[in-house]
Amino acid sequence: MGIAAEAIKDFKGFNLKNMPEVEPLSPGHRACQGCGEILALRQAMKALGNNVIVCSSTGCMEIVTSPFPQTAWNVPWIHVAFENTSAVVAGVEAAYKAMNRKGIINQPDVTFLAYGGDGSTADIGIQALSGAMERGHNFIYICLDNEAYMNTGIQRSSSTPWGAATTTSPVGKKSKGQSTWKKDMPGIAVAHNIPYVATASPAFPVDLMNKVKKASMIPGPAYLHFYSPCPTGWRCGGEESVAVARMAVQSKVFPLYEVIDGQYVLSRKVAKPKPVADYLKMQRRFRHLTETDIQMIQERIDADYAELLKKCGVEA
Amino acid sequence: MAKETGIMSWKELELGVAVTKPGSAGELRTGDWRSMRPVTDYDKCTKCGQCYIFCPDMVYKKNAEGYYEANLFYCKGCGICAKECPVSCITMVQEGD
Amino acid sequence: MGKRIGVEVSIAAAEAVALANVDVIAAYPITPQTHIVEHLSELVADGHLDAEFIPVESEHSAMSCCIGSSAAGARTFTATSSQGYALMSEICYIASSMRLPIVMTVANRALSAPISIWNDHADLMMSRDTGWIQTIAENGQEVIDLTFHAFKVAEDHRVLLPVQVNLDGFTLSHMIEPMNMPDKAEVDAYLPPYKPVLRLDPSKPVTFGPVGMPDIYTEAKMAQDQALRNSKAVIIEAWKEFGDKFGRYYKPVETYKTEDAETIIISMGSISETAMTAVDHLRSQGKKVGLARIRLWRPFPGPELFDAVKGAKNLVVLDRAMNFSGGDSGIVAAEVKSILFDQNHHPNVRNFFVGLGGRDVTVQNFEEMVEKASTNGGKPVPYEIINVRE
Amino acid sequence: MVEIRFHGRGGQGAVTSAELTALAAIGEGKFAQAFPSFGPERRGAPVMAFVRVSDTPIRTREKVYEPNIVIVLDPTILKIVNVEAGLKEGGIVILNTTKTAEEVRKETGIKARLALVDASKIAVETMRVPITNTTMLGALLKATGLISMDGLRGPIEHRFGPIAEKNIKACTRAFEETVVEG
Repeated sequence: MGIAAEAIKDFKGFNLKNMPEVEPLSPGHRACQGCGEILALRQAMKALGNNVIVCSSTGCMEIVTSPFPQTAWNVPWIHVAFENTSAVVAGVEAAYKAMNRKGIINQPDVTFLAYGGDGSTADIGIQALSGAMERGHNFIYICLDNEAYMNTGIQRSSSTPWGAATTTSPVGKKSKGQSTWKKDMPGIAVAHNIPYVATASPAFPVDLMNKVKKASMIPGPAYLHFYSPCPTGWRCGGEESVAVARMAVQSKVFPLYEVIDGQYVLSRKVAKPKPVADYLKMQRRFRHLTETDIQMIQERIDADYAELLKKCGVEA
Repeated sequence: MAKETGIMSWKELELGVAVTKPGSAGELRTGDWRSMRPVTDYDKCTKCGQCYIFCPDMVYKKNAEGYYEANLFYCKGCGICAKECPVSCITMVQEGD
Repeated sequence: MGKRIGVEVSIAAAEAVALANVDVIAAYPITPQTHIVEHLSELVADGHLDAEFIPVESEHSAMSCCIGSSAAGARTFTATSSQGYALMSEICYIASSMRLPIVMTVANRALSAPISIWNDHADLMMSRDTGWIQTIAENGQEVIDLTFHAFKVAEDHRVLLPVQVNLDGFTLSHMIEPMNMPDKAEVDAYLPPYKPVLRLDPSKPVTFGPVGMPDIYTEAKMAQDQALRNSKAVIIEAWKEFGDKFGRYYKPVETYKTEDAETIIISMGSISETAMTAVDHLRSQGKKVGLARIRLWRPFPGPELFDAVKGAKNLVVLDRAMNFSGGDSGIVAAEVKSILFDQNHHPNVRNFFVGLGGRDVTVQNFEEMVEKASTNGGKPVPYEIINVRE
Repeated sequence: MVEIRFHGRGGQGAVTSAELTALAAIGEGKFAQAFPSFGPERRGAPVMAFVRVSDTPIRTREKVYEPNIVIVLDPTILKIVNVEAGLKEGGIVILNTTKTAEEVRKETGIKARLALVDASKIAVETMRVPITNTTMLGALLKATGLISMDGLRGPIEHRFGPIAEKNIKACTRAFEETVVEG
């Protein structure tokens, strides 16, 4: 049994009827109405509880939780810059390791969490993240993927899906929006041979919280990729956040899986997948796409999902 | 009061402008953002907890009988709870003047 | 008492950091700083130093790790140089703004392009306004002593700012020379364990690095500026205590034969020793020449420097980094002229750029500069680059 | 103050020679500096290293332009570098060579006093490697008396650990075999 499997073998899991009451992230934060990103972060924090140190990259989740003189954080939290949160958390983790060993403190059970958006994770911060994962620090990294730079006004990132309109991948006579396919960040994390990688969605809160809790129990780096709907940037109603997130899973656009000690495990098989078109039409960032475009996306999604099923050893 | 509003002398700042009162954002009435407000029909409610776990603003809290009550001090009126409620017991109603 | 050792100055710097019982080191190799972090990693590997050595993937991450570590409450060190400093500089501003007592050794080196691994003060001058306390060593002994002093000052609750100890790359970092390395007990008596005021601790949650809107940013910068200004008294006090304990006394500005000097050279770093030899030589010819050396660069010791040079008719001000202001003065000269203006004092100031990108600075160069300064009749002239080929 | 310039090829130990010389002097209570010529040279390229030794504190950071002593670790260097450049009046050039003083003068035009030793042979025979750094220090001892064998022992032991004895042996043998012009 690998170290991750060993660490989580007795884990029981959360259930909806009996959620922990703890809210390390307090209300009063300034996220948009219906923000799916802070919803995912809130669920994650509930799973982690209070014995945690949080390192935030620059982004929506930093700006909406920390305007001076208030903080929405009930746990220690630090923001330094955009691209370096993985390095900051590495420093915090190393400091705790050294100070515990030297008897300066006696706090061996603290969890170290770093989070950033998709721009922070897949673009500007990928080097620091890669370094921290490669060095094996004991931390959890959460990518809150809302598929563009939302904090600065909806610019494209390498995690923006093909065809999405953003302010720097606009639709025009010669453009259909984003011209590249979404970067496979979880795949990049897996390539670092870390003990735990998982994808999760706030539309499936128990699954998300279980994965966060497991990540905290496993020694070494854990990478979690959260689908984080942004009604403002995706141009859908605030009340739609959870529905879009659910549809993303049901249409195979955002499959839920874990990679435990390098072994892929499908979290839920999409038995009767909804058409990708149903997902796309919920968001006005895709409204310019033609049927041919959508068909091409559907084929790509089908192929990626088939590949994932193969990795998970599940029959199509 | 100065410390709550942030209008303060440089001499009053904590080291590096740190904030030493955890969760102090809880003082902010984000309910002011709302134009629609959720109303729960407890006759229909099954205490399933979906409204609680899907609320981005930690508005819902379980009461003594197990029902989830909305704290409108924070509710921004996004309507996720109404949309997600499996028995449609929450409705969004227009805020009055 | 310590013991007399002969060792490369970079190795001595690392040994001093180890004697300071540092908890976390995060560093990336860059010439000519590399030997410092190599030796620290050896000390950790051999069990001589109980610390976490984080071999980060960039200098940007080195400083970021240091911020995390220092904010967590650990005594934290890194070292860098040149391009490495340029890469981490974004985060250096944040370290001082967050009031984190990180100590960093900078083996000073020129900036690209063309790429030059050799010594000048381009990185020091680039970093001068990052809010860090900055001291500059003249020799290996000072590198050791300033390292202990750096931790002492940085962690003082009246200061709580990061400190950068500068040493000339190669000309000092790669020099083998005799030094006195203090005993562990002596260092422990001078440098108490670090006690953070605020730290990342789940039992007492603090939010570090919040958003500062326009109604507080000005106050934040005022508080930071005051902290740097107030640090000078503590810096001087810590040098006094160091002298009383170790017998080596330091000041923000060091003078050599300035009492009756008509011409005073103002310099920084290890070339000051060459300057002293030039002073001796010129004195033997009956020329009244002296030297003022800036050891504390930030906070800038304006009054101390003025006191040191106010008696001279001619000032030879050395700049060791090319700055592209389009004006008539290098950075050091501009600082010096600013003090003189404030004091309504008008000596003849000659500004020379020397030792760029490892160009050797010789005794003869100093003699030429002194000669030029004392014979141009006091009329203002723009800076001059020494030894530049036409 | 005595100033020394070492010539060698990258990887041959010119820098180590310079370091050991300074360390020996410091160990004997003197003041000394040792530093390489800070270039991008890699293994095989001609390199230099410098040493200053003095009874009083050394207060200069200039490069060494006018050495009292020049030491050449590799005989082939003589063909490509003017090793006598800047040598002070009365200075000495210490060479690793199989040749006689006359042959050397004829081939290189060196006018200064010479000290000669076949260091490569000694190094190979004693240590099985043609690395002449410690060997040439034996020649330095013999030719100048600037440092002592006792003073060198500590730095060599510290530097070479288990192979220190072989190095000391090579050094001692070079001391014996070096021919110094009167």
